[in-house]
This record gives sequence, structure tokens and C-alpha cells, in this order.
Amino acid sequence: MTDATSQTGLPGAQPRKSLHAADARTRRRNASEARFRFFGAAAIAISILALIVLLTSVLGNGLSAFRQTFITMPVALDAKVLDKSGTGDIEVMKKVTTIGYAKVIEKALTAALAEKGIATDGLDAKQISGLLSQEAAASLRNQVLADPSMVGQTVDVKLLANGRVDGFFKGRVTMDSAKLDSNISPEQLELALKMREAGLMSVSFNSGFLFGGDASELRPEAAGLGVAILGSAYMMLIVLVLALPIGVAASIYLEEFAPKNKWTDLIEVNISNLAAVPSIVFGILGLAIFINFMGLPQSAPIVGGLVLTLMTLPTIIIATRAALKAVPPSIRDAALGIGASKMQAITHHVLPLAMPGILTGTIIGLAQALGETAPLLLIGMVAFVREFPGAPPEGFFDPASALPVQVYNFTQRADPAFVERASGAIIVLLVFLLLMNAVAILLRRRFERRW
Amino acid sequence: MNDMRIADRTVSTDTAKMTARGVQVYYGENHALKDVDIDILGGTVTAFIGPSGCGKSTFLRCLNRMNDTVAVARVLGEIKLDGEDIYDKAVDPVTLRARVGMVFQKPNPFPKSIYDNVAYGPKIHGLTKSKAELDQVVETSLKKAALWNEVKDRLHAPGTGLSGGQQQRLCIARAIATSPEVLLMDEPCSALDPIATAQVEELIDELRSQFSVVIVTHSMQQAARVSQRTAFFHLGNLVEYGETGQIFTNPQDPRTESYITGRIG
Amino acid sequence: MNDMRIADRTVSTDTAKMTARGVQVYYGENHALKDVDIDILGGTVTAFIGPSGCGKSTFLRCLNRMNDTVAVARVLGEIKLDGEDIYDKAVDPVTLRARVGMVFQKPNPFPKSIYDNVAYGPKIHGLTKSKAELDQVVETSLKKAALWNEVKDRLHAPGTGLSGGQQQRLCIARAIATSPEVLLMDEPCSALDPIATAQVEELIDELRSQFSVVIVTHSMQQAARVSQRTAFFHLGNLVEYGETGQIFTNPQDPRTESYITGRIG
Amino acid sequence: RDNIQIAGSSTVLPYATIVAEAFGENFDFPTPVVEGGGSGAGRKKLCEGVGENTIDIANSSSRIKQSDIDLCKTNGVEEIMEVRIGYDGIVFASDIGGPDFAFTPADWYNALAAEVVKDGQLVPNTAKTWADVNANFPAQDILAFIPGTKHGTREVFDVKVLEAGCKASGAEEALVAAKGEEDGKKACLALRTDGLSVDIDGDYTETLARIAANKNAIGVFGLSFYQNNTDKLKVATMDGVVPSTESIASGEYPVSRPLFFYVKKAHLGVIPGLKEYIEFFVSDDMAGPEGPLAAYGLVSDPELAKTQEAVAAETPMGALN
Amino acid sequence: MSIGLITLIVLGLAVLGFILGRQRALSAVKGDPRTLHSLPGYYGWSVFLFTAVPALLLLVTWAFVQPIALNSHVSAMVPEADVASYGSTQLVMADVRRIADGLDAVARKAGLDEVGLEAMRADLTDMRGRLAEVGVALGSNVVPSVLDAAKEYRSLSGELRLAMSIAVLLAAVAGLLFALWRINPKQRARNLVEQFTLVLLAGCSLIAVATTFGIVFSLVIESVHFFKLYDFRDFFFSMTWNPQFRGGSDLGLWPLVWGTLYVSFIALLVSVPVGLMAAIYLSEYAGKKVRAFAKPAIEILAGIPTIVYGLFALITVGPFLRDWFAQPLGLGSSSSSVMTAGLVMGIMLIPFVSSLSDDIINAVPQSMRDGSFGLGATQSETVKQVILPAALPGIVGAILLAASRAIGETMIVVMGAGAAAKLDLNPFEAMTTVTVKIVSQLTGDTEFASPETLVAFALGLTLFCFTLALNVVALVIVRKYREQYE
Ligand SMILES: Nc1ncnc2c1ncn2[C@@H]1O[C@H](COP(=O)(O)OP(=O)(O)OP(=O)(O)O)[C@@H](O)[C@H]1O
Ligand SMILES: Nc1ncnc2c1ncn2[C@@H]1O[C@H](COP(=O)(O)OP(=O)(O)OP(=O)(O)O)[C@@H](O)[C@H]1O
Ligand SMILES: [Mg+2]
Ligand SMILES: [Mg+2]
Repeated sequence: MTDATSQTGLPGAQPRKSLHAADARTRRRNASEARFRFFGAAAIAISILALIVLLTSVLGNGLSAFRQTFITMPVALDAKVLDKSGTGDIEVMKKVTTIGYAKVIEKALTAALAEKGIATDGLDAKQISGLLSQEAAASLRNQVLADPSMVGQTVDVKLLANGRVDGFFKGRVTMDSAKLDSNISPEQLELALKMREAGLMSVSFNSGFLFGGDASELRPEAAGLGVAILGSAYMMLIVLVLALPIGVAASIYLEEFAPKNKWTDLIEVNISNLAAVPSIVFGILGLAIFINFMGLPQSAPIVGGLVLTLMTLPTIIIATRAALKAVPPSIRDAALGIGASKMQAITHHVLPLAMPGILTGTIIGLAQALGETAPLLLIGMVAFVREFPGAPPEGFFDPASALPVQVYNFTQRADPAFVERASGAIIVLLVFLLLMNAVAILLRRRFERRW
Repeated sequence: MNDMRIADRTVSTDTAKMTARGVQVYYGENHALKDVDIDILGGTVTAFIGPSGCGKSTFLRCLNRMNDTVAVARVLGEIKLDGEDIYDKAVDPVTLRARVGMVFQKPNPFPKSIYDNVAYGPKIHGLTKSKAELDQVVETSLKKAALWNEVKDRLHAPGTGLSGGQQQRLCIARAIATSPEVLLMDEPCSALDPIATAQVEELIDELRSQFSVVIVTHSMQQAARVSQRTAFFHLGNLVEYGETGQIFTNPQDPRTESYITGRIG
Repeated sequence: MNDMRIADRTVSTDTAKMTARGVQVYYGENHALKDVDIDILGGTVTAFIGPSGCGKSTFLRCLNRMNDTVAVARVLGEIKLDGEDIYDKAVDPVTLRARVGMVFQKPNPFPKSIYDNVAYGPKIHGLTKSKAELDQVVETSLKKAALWNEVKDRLHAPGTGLSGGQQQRLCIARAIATSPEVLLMDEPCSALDPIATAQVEELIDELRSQFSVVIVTHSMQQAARVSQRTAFFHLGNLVEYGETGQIFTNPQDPRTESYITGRIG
Repeated sequence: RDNIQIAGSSTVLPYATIVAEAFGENFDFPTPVVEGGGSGAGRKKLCEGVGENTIDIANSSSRIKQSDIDLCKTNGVEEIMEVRIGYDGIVFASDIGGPDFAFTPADWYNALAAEVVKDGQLVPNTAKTWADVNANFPAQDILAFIPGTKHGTREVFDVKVLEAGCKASGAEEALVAAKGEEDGKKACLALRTDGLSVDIDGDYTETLARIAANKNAIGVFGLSFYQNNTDKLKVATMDGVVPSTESIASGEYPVSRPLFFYVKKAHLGVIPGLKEYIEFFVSDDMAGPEGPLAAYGLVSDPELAKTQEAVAAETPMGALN
Repeated sequence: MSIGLITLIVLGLAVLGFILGRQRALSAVKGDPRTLHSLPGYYGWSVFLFTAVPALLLLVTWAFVQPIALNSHVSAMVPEADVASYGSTQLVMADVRRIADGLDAVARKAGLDEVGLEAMRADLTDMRGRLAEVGVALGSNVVPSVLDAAKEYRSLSGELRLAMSIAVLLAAVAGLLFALWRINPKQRARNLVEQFTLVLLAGCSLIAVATTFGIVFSLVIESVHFFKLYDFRDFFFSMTWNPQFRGGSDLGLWPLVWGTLYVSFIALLVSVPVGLMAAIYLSEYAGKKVRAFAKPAIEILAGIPTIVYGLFALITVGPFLRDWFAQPLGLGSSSSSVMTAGLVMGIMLIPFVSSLSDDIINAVPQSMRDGSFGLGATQSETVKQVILPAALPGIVGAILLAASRAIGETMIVVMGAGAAAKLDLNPFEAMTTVTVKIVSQLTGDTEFASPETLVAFALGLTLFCFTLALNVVALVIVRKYREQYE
């Protein structure tokens, strides 16, 4: 202890002051503490503010997509026009195209207006029928073909109104803008107002937006997300079924069994690199391997699912490895000490304990995959698909769309009515994401046995 | 040292249950255990004492090949159980560990029910034919571990909900449910309060009638209380090994003496 | 206990440096410390002994308000440093802790260089005016901690690269660099090997000339070796407090006696 | 496979979806799947071979290239049909609140080119406002959103506006004189890089949004897009002609281009509904001047009848000329 | 028998094997499982594996080898002259296979038997028409030799398929019997099953490697095409990016790389301080309630589709920055700029930085905090001088991950930063990034085989190498510091 014999007092030693008197330095330090704390709180505030701004803008733009303007009126289904043979033969009735139905509806609308005593001065027949969506004829035709006995009767039908009229009731279109608009005139809007007063026109919940297929640019009011939701659901199913077991198996191997050498290092770098590879590169991979090399069909959920699986796999592996690492080694020791083999120790004890972490990681990976657009652009998922895919597993090979792609798609369309639909689709996407996160939290609570 | 309560010294006359000859352990470059020769007798409690880091745990883990799970560990020398080399290629460590059970420093019950904790070993080794038989094994083991009375009404409650001492006894019950021949315990009481410690010590004394028990402890008092034979390790060497009474009252080696008189450690 | 090496019993005649009256601590519902009254003398090493979980650490952490960082902890009663209540609203725990330093069970050097580790306290408290002065403080502290000779050539090597004993001495140097008046140590040797332990013990003995030292230990031998006064805790109560020699040779309370004779704990 | 698969130009995409939708409604065949992805990618997919897992129709906003035809040949796609569906007008429009413009190609050249002729000298372009370009224009800052080079529209813009303007303003002569025949002509297409001319790689919606954010900007749009947004955009005349389906069909309005789709002949009669679809597409009900495509902004082909005949006869296209 | 059916049968046999194996193991020890080496179930599994694995492996190999062998046999049947008219043997074989499939369909539809099919003659029947009726597309009329080859192909493949079914099923049965015969109480069934599982697990971990190979492979092939058309020196060393629709483009990489780096840099400039401070606040200061609310709220930011951010950049942030900063400062009047994209991307990246850093900060042992508090440090001093340095390697990792996100982001840049490729220092100028150009060049109207399109792959490859380098750097940093401090 030769060192300690130099008993000089510490040069920094200062005369003691009372504990109660905070000196200038302490005050300064406390101020800096307060400042630091404030920066932290400010960072949180900034993040949350950004979230609120984003959410309000999405909600503000998109909520209106869930409501739609409909025209409800009686339509006389003239047998002479719709069933020329008079036999009720479906094949013959199918010969009548939507153009024929459009005429029937046009007549019915004029009649309904006349009955309610609404003046239509200055508007020609084309402008009046322009209040209706072009989808109206198609939906009426489908109804009639589904139930041919309707022909010859007068039935009450609910038909979509034109997107501009709908926009008028939602505030997107105004009288002023209509003056400049080549697709609608202020007079038509006046008429729409009168129809609404007369109860012919109303705004109500739009189930077609959630369950219908996509529609062309001529009828934004009919565009729905059904195919996209189903396509996304199929893809998520594929991702879940493939990525979860493969990811967990790979993590178990890497974390518990792999010898620690250059090769496993390489695999490790490789996996963390894959987690950071831009998603667009996975699109290129999917295009080359799954479509060109393996000959899988375009626009099919199976290809999207596979690409997203490869993309999600690293996320799941990383999360799973972290979860496995977090299981205390004492549990492994306990099992091994009783004579369980390593495999048994892992399957019986470690995996169940790591489950919450694994599931959270999986769901985060899934959520990422759900919102991914760029790789899908390259494998043909940005298609106009109106037919619903079949039931799985064949349905996996049918063309379908996906939610984020549908958003992208809507934002590219000319008609301004698609703007609210894009935001509406984002809302649906966010709801799905939130649901998945809620499930993650629930699962975590459920599995987290802090016994 | 006259005020230490020394357990009665009736040493069983069994031949050696386990024999170690020239055991050396390396952790990578670190030579943690140097040339240890020892005979663990049947029906006896053997205590390993020594300062921290001297290699007690290391040697204990050699006895049931738990060191196999440490990637950097290398074990040389020969360890025999009933005359069979346990490091032989043909020996499955899993089977070995069923015969040489282990209890750890910190109680580590599985996050399962008490019943499942005890039944786990018999299940994976297929020791029972029927549910009734399994129930029987669980009951016997818990009874042997002196825990039955405390938990018999809540066998399906989580094992982690027990107190520390109960958990440790549960771990002992779990270990003896596979009816091992040797029971290794690495500082089984260091995480327990005095009352729980006393219970576990009493238990160890009872277990000795059926198993060979090897216990690592930091507390010389504890070694004196529970063991019949004591081995003193120092810096990786087995310094002295003999009857507990003799080690504590009449150590041969100066290092042993300075340790038990509190001059080192 | 006659073969225990008892440190010389020259108790400093200073008045109490710290006084505790009626200290109670609750962790949520758990009443961890019950009505403790104690006087810590200046220039003395005070040892807290007692079985695991009896509240030694809890009380120690009350002395510099480290318990403030535990959300569930509630401290009642009165503790004074040089006659000033340290739990007073006006007291900044930060200033308090500069005067009542602490060394922990596991060496916890910061992931910085040796120099930065020691300089950390003086820097944040602004104790030095110049780099030279700071260098001086670091050197003195390391010398006092008996570490200077071992590290003077690698002051800028990471502190985590030292051996366990060196790390612990580094932590002590770090604590005394702020020139505290009281030094609290919570089982400072329990993670160290015998040689390192001996060095730290020697160091503690020397520190006593400048600081009051309070040390928690599990090893009665250690308490006997380094302390002048000993307090025995049991289940949250301060059972007995007095001169070390007296506590070890002639305990007043039966609980103290059974503990130091090894019947419990 | 029982549905028709179509891919290609995003300009043709809206028309194709309109037809596909109507086709699905009125025929027993399922609605065709129409994919965007660009003309080049569409043609490449068309030429990947014959068979179920290749597409049937490629939409294209420009004529097929010889390299595509060669690729088709190597992959066994011997015969393809070329169908011209009409014309796409390209219009110049600014925010509805802004002033009126009457452009000539030379104005655009002088506003956007890297080098212009000033007083007979070739000088770097320094025009800041439209008034600097043409004294008749208001002194509004120049800011033009033009299609990015990935777009087929850009080719039309290059040829019909920049090259024409280059010639008309006399810059071509000066450039050829300064840099030689080939480089000089190429230099006609060099745009200024000081940020007054902005390439838009996205869609017209993006251009529209950018105009909403920069009220004094002028953007390049498709006629159909403009027609759907007449309440937000004010269209400029070119060479004194107001763009409209009529003025483009008559050839008065200069900036337009034909739109095509290419059909893999081997799939005709094999993929159910393929023949019906292409006949339906070019029928008067759809592509005619009164049809929905025209309503949406397609300039119908004055020679539509010829196309209909060719489609009915399944005439494959001849060599590129 | 179809492959699916064979697989099912093999699996059925394997399940049977499982039951038999288990029983046999038990009966070998007269129902006393204690004398078995492993649990009875493991014996069952061992039989299962012996039955299924070799048989399925055989099936897969056969399914791969058969077409190759068949092709070479059948293609020899078509005379050179006919091959020449097709252009290549590959195309002939494609047609042969199509016709063979078509013949099946024709047979099914028309109810023809084998004789009827054999009798069909290419020169007598309109084969193309008949095949088209059943939905098989042919590029041209059928040549007689090709039809013969197709018939041969059809019958041969039928025979081979039968042979395959028999072989596979035999293998399964043999495996089953062998495994059953092997069973004895001493057999280490558990070790066998576990060994197999281990191989399976290792195989799964190779998928990640395979993905990388797939990426590199798919990028390299097309990149090679690109570099055949376009000099690599121009690509790597040219400072202009100016693709032309009709060729003659300048495709220099650097303007794009510069834009990418610039945008990412600004994004990190936003996200790292905010994210880090948020993480610090959440882990060191915030109460339980604030944490429970703020942490998930911030994480929602990561879930918002990037296209929403893109629109936000385009409509809100861009004009705001232009009107309040760019124009008053005289830095230009572009509403889309590096700054816009960087800011918005920074917001998107906040949760990446904050979540990861939060975890890492929480992982710093409490003893570090105790040590610092014990010396009288305030909380902020502890954070700044002890916790952050200790957590640094992890935080660097988090930041690098965020950086690779930033580099790979597409939508925000498209809408926020514009599409102008240029080398400029002014953050209020429009620029563009590599990813944006990958998408736009791949989905453009230019012909596919042109350098203007193929450049996308070269860009992709560059991007891949870039993130790879970044990751290796991250790993090295993390390793280095870990060695020092743990
Ligand atoms: N897994 C390991 N890897 C590397 N070295 C190890 C490992 N386990 C132990 N060691 C080293 O081996 C030596 C002996 O350690 P061991 O744990 O056997 O000591 P011990 O006597 O049980 O000590 P304690 O009383 O502290 O438990 C020590 O130097 C230790 O650092
Ligand atoms: N942070 C905490 N939260 C809740 N309870 C605590 C906490 N720290 C200690 N306790 C409880 O307070 C009691 C006293 O603990 P303390 O750590 O003071 O004991 P100790 O005498 O230091 O024991 P040891 O010798 O094991 O360190 C114990 O019952 C313990 O469980
Ligand atoms: Mg140990
Ligand atoms: Mg303690």
C-alpha cells in the first residue's frame, strides 16, 4: 500500500457547505437537467404531433369515402326491351347490354322527376341521366339477370349517383367549380339538390367501397377495395404460413445449434443485410425468380406472398433470435440437468417462453409486408382487377390486387373523386395495421407467463 | 472452531460411486481445473468448498457433462460412474444426466405447474407407464423433497409462484423424480433465507440415504453442517479431500487452514 | 471465535457523522426495514452483517438516497448528515451523493478509459479548475485506491479491461475522487477472488483515516477483519450494534449469536 | 387461364380498364386483368413467348420497336397484330386562376432549352419569366412540369414541341452549325438545368398536385386528364389551336400521338374472349367518337373503320416501316 | 398418378409407419417403456422419416431428371430441317410439350382413346384448330414430325410417370420395412430424429443465404446485359444522368448517388436527434402512463404507408418550405426539394431510431446508472456520459438500419424530392435517388432491351452493394465496441 501513504488532501477538496444551500453550479446543473428533459419531451411531442397531422389529414380526406350518394327510385322493367323473346330465357336476356339498361333507367329517372314535380328546364336527357353513375346500368342488369322474374314489374332500386354529384354533397365540388367543370354543370347540381329534397337522392353508408371490386376511371363512385383486401389477406396468409415456421426454424438453428464460426458469421451479416436491403430489390428478385424462372402467374397473390415472405423473413429471424436470447439460460440448464436433450429443452421450454417475442416480431414483419408497395409494382400487382380471386389454394394463383397498391393506383387516376378513395383505402390499411398491432399486444399478454 | 455444529460423521463404507482421475478443464486458454483426482462415495454428502473462482462449479459440471454445453470448455482426464467412463464416445450425455441429476444455485423451476415441473423428467425419460404411476412418482418425489405437505393442494398452481425456499425444494424434487444415482448441487442455498436454508439442509441430509450428494457451498458452516466428506479447492487445484470433521478441525494443508480460519476468502 | 483475526479496535472518538432515527422502508407493500436507529461514527469502518434479505443494502442505500431511484421504495424516519436532514425537501440528492459516495457489489466501471472513470465525479461536480488539477486528483485517487502503480501506464485503456479486483479498486478510486465524507460499500468483495479481496480490505482499512466507511458484507470473517463497529440486521430489524470485537466475542442477542456461530444463515 | 391478361402503357391503361369493365359486364367472359407497368415492360412481356403464362395484349403509347419484334421472334411469337385505338392529345395547362397563354413550339423552346438564339447568337438560356420569352406573355416566372424521360409522352414533347420549336426559332441551324449535324440536332433536346424545367416521373396527378403547390407553373397533361379536371386547370392554345378531341382528330392541334395495343395472334381463338375483347374495343360503341373512350378524352381514330376490318380479319402487322 | 397423389400416399405410409414403429418398439420391451433408449414416439418418428424422406427425395429428383432425359430423347426425333424452321430445339420442345398436353385435353374432351389419338395425322387434321378448341395456344401449324415427337413424348412420359410412381412407392415401403426391422430397445431413435430435425433447421437458415444469391443472381444477369450495351466507365464515372427516350443517353451513377446520400443525410439529421431524445425520454424519464401511450403512438408512425408521407411532403411540407425558407433565403423556388423529402423521411424514420434505441438503452445494466448516481451525477449527466457511450454500438446499429431504410425509400422521394438528377449542394433544389430511378426506368415506356431500362438492374446492384457495405460497417463497429466494453 505504498501508494496510499501519500496523504496529501485532494486538491479539488473544497470547504463543505450546508446541504441546503444549492450553489451556482448545482443550479446550473439542474437547469441543464431541466433543459435535457425538455428536449426529450419535445422530441416526443414532435413525433406525436407529426402523427396527429398525418392521421387527421388521412382521416379528413378519407372518411368521406365510406359514405356515398345514392339515387333511390322506382324503375319500370319493360319486358319488351329487356326480354325480347318474352320467354324469360336467360341467354336471350343476356343479349341486352348495359346500354339497353341505361335507357330503361333514363326513362325511369325522367318519370320519377315528373312524378315528384321537379322541373328540369334547360337540361337535356343526357344531362339528367348524367346524374347517375355509369355503374347504375350494370348493377341493374346484374340484379335483373339474377332474378329474371323482376322483368315486367316496377321495382324500387338504389343506384349510385355520379361521382361529381357525390362530390357536391361532400363539398368537393361547388357551384363555382361546376361552372368550369366539363363533366357537370351548376344546373345539374341544382337538380340534384331538388332531388335530395324530394327524397330521391340520399347519402348513406357505402358498403361497396369495402366489398366491391375496382372500377374504371369513368365511375370512381363504384370503385371498391374488396379485391385488394382479399388479395392482401391472401398474401398475408402466405407470408404467415411460410415465414413464421421457416424464420423460427432458422433462428433456432442459428441461435442454439450453429457452431460459432466464420460461416455463421457470414449468415448473420447476410441476414442483417437482407433486413436492410431496399424492398424494391426484392421486387426485382421476385420478377426474375418467381415469374420469369419459375413461371408463376403475373398479378397473383402467390408471387406477392413469396416476395413478401423473403422480405419479412429477416425481420422475423432477428426478432426470434432476440426472443430466444432473452430466455434465461437457467431454464435451459434446468432442462438439460434433468436429462432433456437440447432439442427437447428448446421445444419444451425455450420456444414457449420465447413465443411472445416471436409473435410480436412476426406481426411487425407482417405489418411491414402489408404496407409494402414498391416490390409489388414490379411483379404485376398494380393491375386493374375486377374479378374476385377464388378460394384458396387455387385462388392464390388468380389475379388480385393489394391494399397499398390500390392506394397507389387510386392516386394515379385522373378523376378527383379518387383522392378520397385513396385516403379511404389508407384508412382501411391503417385499421388493419392497428388491428395487427393490437393482436400482437394481446398475444404478448396472453403468452407472457410471468409465473 | 469448536462452536461449529459438525454433522455426525458416520461415513458410509460404500465403494466409490464416481471416480475422477487427472481431470483438467480448460476454458479456451484459461486452465480452470488442474489435475483433480477424487472419489465420490455412495450414500454420502460430499461438500466442495473454496474461494470464488477456484473451480468448484467447473468440476461439479464435469460430473454430469454439463460442460458439454459450454463451447469453449475442454475436459481432459477420466471420470467414471460405477466404473464406466462417462466421457466415452458411446455414452449419451442425456442418459448420463438422467442418472446424475443437478440442482442449481438459483432456483429455476420451469414456468409450468408444480406437477408438470416434477413430472417433466419421468415423462421425457419414459419412466412411467400410466398417469397413475406418474402421479405416484410426483407425490413420492415431492414427499422426499419435504414439499408435499405444502403444495399437495395446489399441484397445478405455477411452480414459479412458490417462495424461494420452496422453489429450491421443488427443483430438488424435480431432480430426484428421475431417480438419479448422484445429485449435484451448486450452492443450492445461496439465494435462500436462513429458514429456507435450514429446511434444504435438513433435506440434503435425508437424501443421502438414497443418493450420493455432491454440494458446492461458499459457507464453511454449511459444509460442516451437511457433509460427511469435504474437498477444498484453491486456484483450480484440489488441495485437500477428506472427512469433513478432519478437514475442519485438523487441516493438513496450510492453504486449507488459512481458508477455514478466515484468513483468506 | 478466538481464531478470527480481529482488526485492532481503536475506535475513533469522533461524534456521529450520520445519525438515523426510526428509519422505515417500504417497497410497495413489503416492509423491508423496521424502525432502525443508528449512529455512524466518523473515521470508522462500520460493518452491516446479517442473512440475505434482511435489509442491509436497503438501509445502506437510504444513507445517500439511492433509494430515490427505486420507484416503489418509500423511506420514513430521519437521517442526518452532520446534523442536517438529508431527506429535507431543500436537499438536492445530487449534492448529497457527492458527499456520501457509494461502491457497489459488482464492479461497475463505466465503459470509458480508466482516467475518465476517475475524472467523472470531479468533472461533473466542477471540483477542479484546470486539466492539471484534474490529473492531480485522478492520480491521488488512484494512489489512495492502491491502483496507481498497476495502471499508471495505461490510464487511457478502457476501465472494463481490468481484472475484477482492479475494477473494484477503480470504482473505489472513482468514489473517493469526489472526496466524499462517507463511503458506502455494498458487499464490495463478493465478486472478487481472495487476493483481490485482501487488497481491497487493506485499502478499506487505510481509507478510514479520511472517510467514514460503511460496508455491507456476507462474510463475518471480513466484518471481523476490517470493521471497528458492526451492526447485525435480521428480518428488517437492527438487532444489535456495537464494537466489532464485542459483537463477535460476546453478542448480547441470541439471534446474533446463532448467526455468528453458523447456526443460521 | 380463362381471363385475358393485358399489360403496358399507363396512358392506355385507363382506356383499357374502361373497355375491360364494360366487356366484363356485357359478355359472359370474366373481366380482363389490365396491368400498367409501362409500354416497354408490356411489350417485353408480350414477347416472352406463347402460352398460358404469357400475356395476350400489350398496350403501348408508342409503336413497337424492331428490337421488340426480334425478341418476339426468338421467343416463338411469330405473329402479332397492331391495333391503333386512337390518339392522345397532349395539352399545356396552368392553374385555373392564372393568365391565358397562347403558345407556339418556339416559345417552349426558348423557355426551356439549354441554349437559345438571341440576336443571332447562340447563348445560354437566361429567361426568367415568360415575358422574357415572348413579349406578349405576362411576366410570370417560368416553371414547367414536363414528363420525365421514362414517359412516352416525353418523346412526343421532344419531337413535336422542342424539335419543332428549335427549328422554328432558328436555333437548330445555329446548333448544327456549331456542333455538327448529329450533335446539333441532339442539342435541340437539351433542357436547362437550373430547375425551371422539372421532369415529372410520376403521373399527371403528381403534376396537378405540383401545380396546386406552385400556382404559377405550367404542366404537360394528357387531354383526358385535363378534361377530368377542367375546374382546376386552364388550358393553353398551341399555334392558336385549342386542344379538343375535334381539333386533334382533324390534325389541327399539333401535339398528339397515336395509341396502340399489340395482340399475340397465337392466342386468338385460344384464350376465351380475346377476339371478342379486341373487337369490342375498336367497336364504334367504345372507341367511336360518341363512345365512352372519347368521353373520357381519347381522340378517336378517323380511320377506325379500317382498324375494325383489320381486327375482324385478324391481319397481322407487317414489317416496321 | 399425379405427384400430389403420390406424395399423399407416401405420407400416408409414413403415418402408418409411425404407428407401427411405436407399437413395435413397445412390444419389443413388452410394453415397458423404461427399458427403451428413447420414448416410444421417437421410434415412430424414426420409421416415419425412413419412409417419407428417401421416397420424397427420390420423387423430387425424378421429377427433375425425367424432363431432361425425355427432352433429349424426343428432340432427337425431330429432323434438323424442322428444327431449323422453328429456330431452336428449345422452341421445338416447347411446342412438343404443348401439343402433348393438348392431345391429353383433346382426348378427354372428344372421348378419343389411344388408338384414335395415334391415328391423328398432322397433315390430315387441323391440329392447331383442334388444340385451340381445348385452350392450347400454338404459334403456328403443326409439323408432322413434331406431332410424332409429341405422341412419343406423351406415351413415354406416361410410362415414366408410372415407373416413377412404382419406384417411389417401393422406396417408401422399403424404408418403412427397413426402419421397422431396425427397431430394438437399444436403438438411439431420439438422436436420429433430432439429427434429422437439425438438418431441417439448418436448411431453413440457408434460405436467407439463398435469397441473397437470388438477388445477386437476378441483378447480375441483367446488369451484364446492361454493361454490354453501355460502357461501365460511363456508368461509374460520368457525372450526368440524362436518359433520352430514343437512346444516346448519359447514365452516370453519381447524381443519383449524391441525391440518395443527401436526402438520407437530412433524414438522419431529423430522425436521429428526435428519435434518440424520444427514446431517452421514454426509457429514463417518462412515467409508466406516458410510456404506455407514447411508445405505441410513435410506433404507429412506422406503420403509415410511405405513400401517405409522400403526399404529405408534396402537398404540405413542400410549399411550406418553399414559401418560408427557400424563397426568403433566395435559395430557389422549388417546392420539391431534398429538404422536403429529407424532413418527411426523417419523420418516418423516428420510430426506427427510437424503438431500437429504447431497447438498447434499456439493456444498459442498471449498475451503470447506479454507479453514476452514486457519484452524484444528475440524470442527464448519467445519460449523456454513461448510458449513451455504453449503448453506442447498439445505437450506431440502429442508426445504420435507419440509414439503409432511408437509402431504400422510394415513394417519399418520388413525391417530395422530384425527379431531377443533379449534383448540387443547395438543399432546396429538387434531386432524385437511386430507388426512384429504378422504379421509373423499369416501368417506363422505353423498350425493355435498351440501356435506359436495363440500367435499373445496375442501379439495383449498386444499391445492394451499398447497403451491404453499410451493414458490414455496422457489424464491425458493433463488434469492435462490444469487445472493448463487455
Ligand atoms: N463459461 C465459462 N467460460 C469461461 N471461463 C469460465 C466459464 N465458467 C467459469 N470460467 C472460469 O473458470 C474458473 C473457475 O470457475 P468456477 O465457476 O468453476 O468457480 P467457482 O469455484 O464455482 O466459483 P464461485 O464460487 O464464484 O461459483 C474461473 O476463473 C472462471 O472465470
Ligand atoms: N427494488 C426492490 N423492490 C422491491 N423489493 C425489494 C427491492 N430491493 C430489495 N427488496 C426487498 O427488500 C428486502 C431487503 O432487501 P435487501 O436487498 O436490503 O437485503 P440484503 O440484506 O441486502 O440482502 P443480500 O444480503 O441478499 O444483499 C428483501 O425482502 C427484498 O426482497
Ligand atoms: Mg460456482
Ligand atoms: Mg444486498
